[in-house]
Amino acid sequence: MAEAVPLRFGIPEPPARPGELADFSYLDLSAAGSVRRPDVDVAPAEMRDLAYSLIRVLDDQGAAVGPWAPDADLGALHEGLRAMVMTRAYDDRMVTAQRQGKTSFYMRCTGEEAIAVGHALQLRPGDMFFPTYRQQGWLIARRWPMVDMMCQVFSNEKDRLHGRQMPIMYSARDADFFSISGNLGTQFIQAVGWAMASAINGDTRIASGVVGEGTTAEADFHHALTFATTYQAPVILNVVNNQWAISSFQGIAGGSRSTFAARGIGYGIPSLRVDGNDYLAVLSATRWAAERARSNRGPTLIEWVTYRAAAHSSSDDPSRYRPAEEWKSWPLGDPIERLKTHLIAVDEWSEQQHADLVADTDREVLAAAKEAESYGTLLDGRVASARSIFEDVFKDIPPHLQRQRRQMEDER
Amino acid sequence: MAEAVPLRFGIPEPPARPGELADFSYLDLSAAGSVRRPDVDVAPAEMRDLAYSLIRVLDDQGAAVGPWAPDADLGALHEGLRAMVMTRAYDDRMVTAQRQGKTSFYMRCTGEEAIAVGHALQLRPGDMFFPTYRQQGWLIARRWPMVDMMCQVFSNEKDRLHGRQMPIMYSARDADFFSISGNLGTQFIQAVGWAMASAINGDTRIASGVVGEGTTAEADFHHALTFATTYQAPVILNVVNNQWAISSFQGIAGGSRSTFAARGIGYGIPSLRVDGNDYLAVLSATRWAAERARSNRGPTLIEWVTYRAAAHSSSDDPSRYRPAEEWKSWPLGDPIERLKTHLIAVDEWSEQQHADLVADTDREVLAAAKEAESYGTLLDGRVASARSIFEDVFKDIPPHLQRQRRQMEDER
Amino acid sequence: MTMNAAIRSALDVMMERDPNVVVFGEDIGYFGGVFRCTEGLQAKYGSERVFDTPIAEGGIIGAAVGMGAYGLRPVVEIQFADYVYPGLDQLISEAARLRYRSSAEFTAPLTVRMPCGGGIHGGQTHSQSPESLFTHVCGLTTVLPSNPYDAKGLLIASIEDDDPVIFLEPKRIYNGPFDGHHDMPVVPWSSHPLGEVPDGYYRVDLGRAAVRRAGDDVTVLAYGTMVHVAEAAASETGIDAEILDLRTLLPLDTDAIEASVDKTGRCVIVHEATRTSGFGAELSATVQELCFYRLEAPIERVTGWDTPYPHAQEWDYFPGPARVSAALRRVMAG
Amino acid sequence: MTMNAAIRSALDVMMERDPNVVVFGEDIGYFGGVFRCTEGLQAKYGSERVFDTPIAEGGIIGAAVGMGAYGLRPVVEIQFADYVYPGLDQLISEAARLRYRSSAEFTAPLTVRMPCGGGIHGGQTHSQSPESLFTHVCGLTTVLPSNPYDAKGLLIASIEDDDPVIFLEPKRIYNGPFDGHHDMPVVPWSSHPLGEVPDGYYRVDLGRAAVRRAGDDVTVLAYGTMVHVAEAAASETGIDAEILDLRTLLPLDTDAIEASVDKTGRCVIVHEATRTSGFGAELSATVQELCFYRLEAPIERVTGWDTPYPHAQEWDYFPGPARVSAALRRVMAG
Ligand SMILES: Cc1ncc(C[n+]2csc(CCOP(=O)(O)OP(=O)(O)O)c2C)c(N)n1
Ligand SMILES: Cc1ncc(C[n+]2csc(CCOP(=O)(O)OP(=O)(O)O)c2C)c(N)n1
Ligand SMILES: [Mg+2]
Ligand SMILES: [Mg+2]
Repeated sequence: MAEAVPLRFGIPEPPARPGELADFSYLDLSAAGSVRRPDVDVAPAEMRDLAYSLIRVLDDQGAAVGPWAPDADLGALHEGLRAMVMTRAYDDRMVTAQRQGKTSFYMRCTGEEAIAVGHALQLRPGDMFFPTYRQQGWLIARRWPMVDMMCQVFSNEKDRLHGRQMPIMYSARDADFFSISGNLGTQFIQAVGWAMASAINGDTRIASGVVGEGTTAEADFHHALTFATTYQAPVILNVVNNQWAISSFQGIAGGSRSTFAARGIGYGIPSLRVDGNDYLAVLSATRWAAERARSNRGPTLIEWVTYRAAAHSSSDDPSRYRPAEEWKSWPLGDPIERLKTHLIAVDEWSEQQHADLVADTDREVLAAAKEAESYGTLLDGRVASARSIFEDVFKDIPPHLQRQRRQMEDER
Repeated sequence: MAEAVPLRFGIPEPPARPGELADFSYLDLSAAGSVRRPDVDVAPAEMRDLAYSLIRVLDDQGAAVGPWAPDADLGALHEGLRAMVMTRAYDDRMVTAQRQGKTSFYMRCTGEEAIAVGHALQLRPGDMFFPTYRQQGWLIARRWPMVDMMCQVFSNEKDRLHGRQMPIMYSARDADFFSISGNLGTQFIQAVGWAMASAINGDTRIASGVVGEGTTAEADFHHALTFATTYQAPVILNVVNNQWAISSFQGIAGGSRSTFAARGIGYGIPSLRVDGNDYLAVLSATRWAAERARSNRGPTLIEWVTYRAAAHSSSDDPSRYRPAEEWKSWPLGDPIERLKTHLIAVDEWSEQQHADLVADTDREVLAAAKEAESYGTLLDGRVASARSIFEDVFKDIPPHLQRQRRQMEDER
Repeated sequence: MTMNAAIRSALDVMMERDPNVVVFGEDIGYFGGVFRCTEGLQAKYGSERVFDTPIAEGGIIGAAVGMGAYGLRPVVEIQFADYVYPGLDQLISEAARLRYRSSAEFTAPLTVRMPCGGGIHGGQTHSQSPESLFTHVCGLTTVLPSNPYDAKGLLIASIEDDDPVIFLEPKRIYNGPFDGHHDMPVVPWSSHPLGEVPDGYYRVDLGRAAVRRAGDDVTVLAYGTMVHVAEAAASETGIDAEILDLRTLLPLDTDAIEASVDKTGRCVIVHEATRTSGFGAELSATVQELCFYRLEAPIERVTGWDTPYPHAQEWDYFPGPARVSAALRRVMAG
Repeated sequence: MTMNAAIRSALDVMMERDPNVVVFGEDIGYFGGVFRCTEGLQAKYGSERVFDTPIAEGGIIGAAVGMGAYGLRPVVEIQFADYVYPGLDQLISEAARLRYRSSAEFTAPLTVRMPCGGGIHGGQTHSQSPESLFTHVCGLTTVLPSNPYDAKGLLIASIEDDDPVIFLEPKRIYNGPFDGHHDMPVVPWSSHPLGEVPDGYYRVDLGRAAVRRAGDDVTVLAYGTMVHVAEAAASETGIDAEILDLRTLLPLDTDAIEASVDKTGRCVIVHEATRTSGFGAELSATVQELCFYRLEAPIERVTGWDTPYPHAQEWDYFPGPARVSAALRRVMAG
């Protein structure tokens, strides 16, 4: 037995801090088209390699290559491009509004648009999505009224959530979009529970849940995988690995020792590691997982490899903890640019058409913002009534809350 | 995309219920000696197969075969045999005492003795063990006073824990044995924290934590693996898979879809699946993991495959949920019998010596029980004073607890 | 009928009436639960509606929230209330606030059953009474019955409630109305009027207390096992106490409390949980807010001590008849 | 000095004095914490003593318990008190009971820091005040300072304490003594006497309240942000209130409370947490137990409503000077 040496404490450090050169050499990439596509009825044990490779469809020239290239009709791709462009325009507008004090807080998803958008357009109406705060792309892809999104952000009189929730904590049942929680990870096991219920009822609808890579450390992640495998729940378990959790890089969540996709292996859950900035890969991987779920083959875990290009939130300043230019050297590029390049490469799109699309979406977003602001913002204080804060604590307002409401009104 | 079929809810069922024939065909076994033994500095990615095979040293004839056969000196083996026999005799005695009402509760470890005993004799004094309630073998192997163990079980005047804790919830710092919690799993992340502290201090002592396979579903299991891999803590993470969690077979914890050893893979933690009823395999695997930890190579996960031969506890009746005879057809046998057979096979032991050992340990245990009972049992109510229940809530008794203690005494 | 049989009957009735009711938890399926409260249900309703779960209280409650959002009515069992803590985040942050934060787009109509209380030599991890924690969380209804009849009617009402309900079951009285005299032979429910339980469907409304003993001298506020302890103390002291069995802690039946204390002018509060910030604190604060000018003596709290529940000395910890009697005498003297 | 600077200073002083003190939590290392309370500490003491953790509050507290058992003194940060629930099991079942269940063979000398309270438009998941939950758990000490001077001295005392301490930091007053008038310009700590903080080591003992304003008419029991709100209400109503800043909720300074209420005969309790089973309930119960015969009016509780903390209407939720003043007037009229 080795002689006793002093033990050392290890803490993973990100490759680069402010002032240093960005370095993504730690990322294991695969060439576009190089990863095999097993049938959906493959035994989990026969596909463990897919948790370590990276499924990519679009090559650097924008060509769709390899077994994961989806036979997506082009209409779907244009729809996806529109939604991604719109999502970015929406984020830009809301960040401006936040700076103007029209809302207290905002979170963008810049660089990650392909995941929520592709997922939204690939899953079926009725399937339930359990999102994080960075999946606004789903609502936009499903054409949920943008004015309603903004009214929630402005907490104004038309906010469907009556100003109760922080900005961006949307709830949109009519878009199959579950109420966002401010508590990380809780929705992951809820998605599994929802899927279990659907199976118990002999329904045909599946569920999909999302967490960030940092949130994989929470208990709910483990509960979700345990319950999903035990009951073979029809659910897609998405881990959006955007490399950062506020100031903590993915190594703090254990990412330096394995992929997050590989977490699924130990539970016997088929797991894919996918280029999240490759819109075609998103469609294709989502379709594969959804088909497994729908055909009673159980859960699939998908790690989406992407990068959080913007600040964590309007309260955050990433230049304090990572190189300001890191995003520029991100090897997987910008999902919008990459889909655009693809569509141009296959002669289905042009720079001009793209410029028009951007201009149109900007106009649409501006118009929506004008309307939403006309219903009030935090600035002008036209918010839901104080009375309403006593509603929906319970289905009916119990006596003690009625007394408290009366007291509130008396003591104004 | 497949047509929508009704979803089905899946619940894993054990192979046999009461009245049915025991069936362990679900177990993946490997022949003794057939599993390779990588060097301790192997990269985790290079040894994933060891999470799916089963490390075994003793073959059916009791010969020690293969690369995992330890160069254990025979004295150590006799010591281990003694401790296992003693542990079983201790359990027998305490179960009788419980039936006689001398204590309120008891839990035996029958069939699992090799794990705690081998672990205790392989790790070094000063290493800290974070046990479950089924590791009494550690205390006996470390020759912690059996009378003290019994006094705790009897909650009598000499109980070091002053009758506060349920029977078998020992605490034995002087035997490197952490206070047992009634809450499953909590000690697993604590073991990792202890190991992190040892590394922070540049100490040379490592930690070892245990959970049952059922308890792997708790959050603390996930936290332990996440923290252990992130900080490369010098810790051994043991999962005792005795096939049952009260009435729930291991499939309910996800065991039908993968091994529990494989849980470590996704965290990048080297993982071994080991025959827990093979004393030599226990020594050898423990040594391998301890050497990794001591040499700053980080954590190791070990799944010990064994069988809970007895009832879950004195409150349990397993004939309600599993075949009464299941234990008889357990393919990995009885750890005591197997070590005895080995020692006889190598001419270091005889049936006569074994019979003498059993008789001696029975006598020792009986003597200890007599002495312990002379200090009181729950029957005669000679328990720690009521006053003492106010001590150790805090280091010093705060005013409100002093008031409450006075009131208790006034209102008697 | 015993109290666990009454609970089983309530589950049976509701599974029969409502296909959306599903029951799950640790060891509750084939085995029927460590306290037998689900015995026979899996055989009758199948393992899709009655099933075992992994040992993960947070997973159990989290999955139940998702099932509730889907439209089922999960009734889950936490094996002991002492083990609910890993599930508290899903209860507090999710179940209790889902209706509010989604403006009723999504709700969590779950019932979380858990045995609570001591007196069975369970030590600190099989004896706890965490009810006051739940009452501090807006959005949760907290119920704690004292007898089989109420247990069944309240559990049915809890399952039918469209919001999360915490349903605590004092395990010491599963088999009989224990009055704190642990040295006496166990009295079976069959010899107690409230052990008479109809087979079919009936409700006991949430939010309503019951007068167990009418009296003029002092009001005793109690729930669960302590109702029986209070009854013993009243008869042993001969003090004409009015004993209110609160049954639902939140929403609290303040009208019944106010009416009784206005009549008696005195109040003793009894619970098994530790004293500081126990539910007795809320009760005491409420009583003096409602009845200040009628009070003739300080309100007393008789509770478990502020220590973990000890194993060997549990009868020194348990607030039995002697301690309740002492408080009654003090309050009458006050 | 601001309150977060005072907290940083306390950590700095203790890391300097005691090599066993380690500090960890989410984003507290290189970045220095979302409220900057650990800024510069990693650079000064190295990443072995100041480090980021995975996002797992249960893991953070569980690891801290193990480190404490080893012999370190962990000081961990929970990013917001609203996120402590995943760690409650390790706090309640383990940290709080380890000394007891092992008869002092093992202890858990940890300090768990967490920002609490609202007033920063944080909505229901960045505004909570869960202090009463901790006070119900025997074995935990609960501290909640109202100013930089106390924050530093109490944090040092908490770190030196050999048992687990919950240290809540009202985030609304990190930068200034906020009195509830949210429409007024922010007052900096530099203009407040208790913003004067010595650089070196000093303790403010646990378990001692402080009189912030001496008065004869009514006793106000408050802590954290509410101390400043109470001071505003007193000056605005002209009522001669004696304002007690409790500072430590458990163990509670009942002597100071009793002395003051015996003098004034009236009591108003103020906290930001929801009302039912909030710590105000324990305070009210305690006051009437200690001072019943001296009370001339009902004890009043001014608290947050029993709803989640709303985002847009937070000033309708927050118990500001207007509500405290109304209570003071009622109690004086009573
Ligand atoms: C239970 C809980 N703990 C901590 C936080 C504070 N917090 C909000 S976002 C965040 C980082 C999450 O990172 P990740 O999961 O990677 O998602 P991303 O922001 O990168 O999309 C943290 C720590 C929280 N909201 N909930
Ligand atoms: C947090 C928690 N939940 C539930 C229980 C009740 N319980 C005690 S032992 C047990 C089964 C544990 O099974 P396993 O982990 O396989 O260990 P084994 O008993 O087989 O050694 C359960 C559910 C508990 N003690 N703590
Ligand atoms: Mg992230
Ligand atoms: Mg087991």
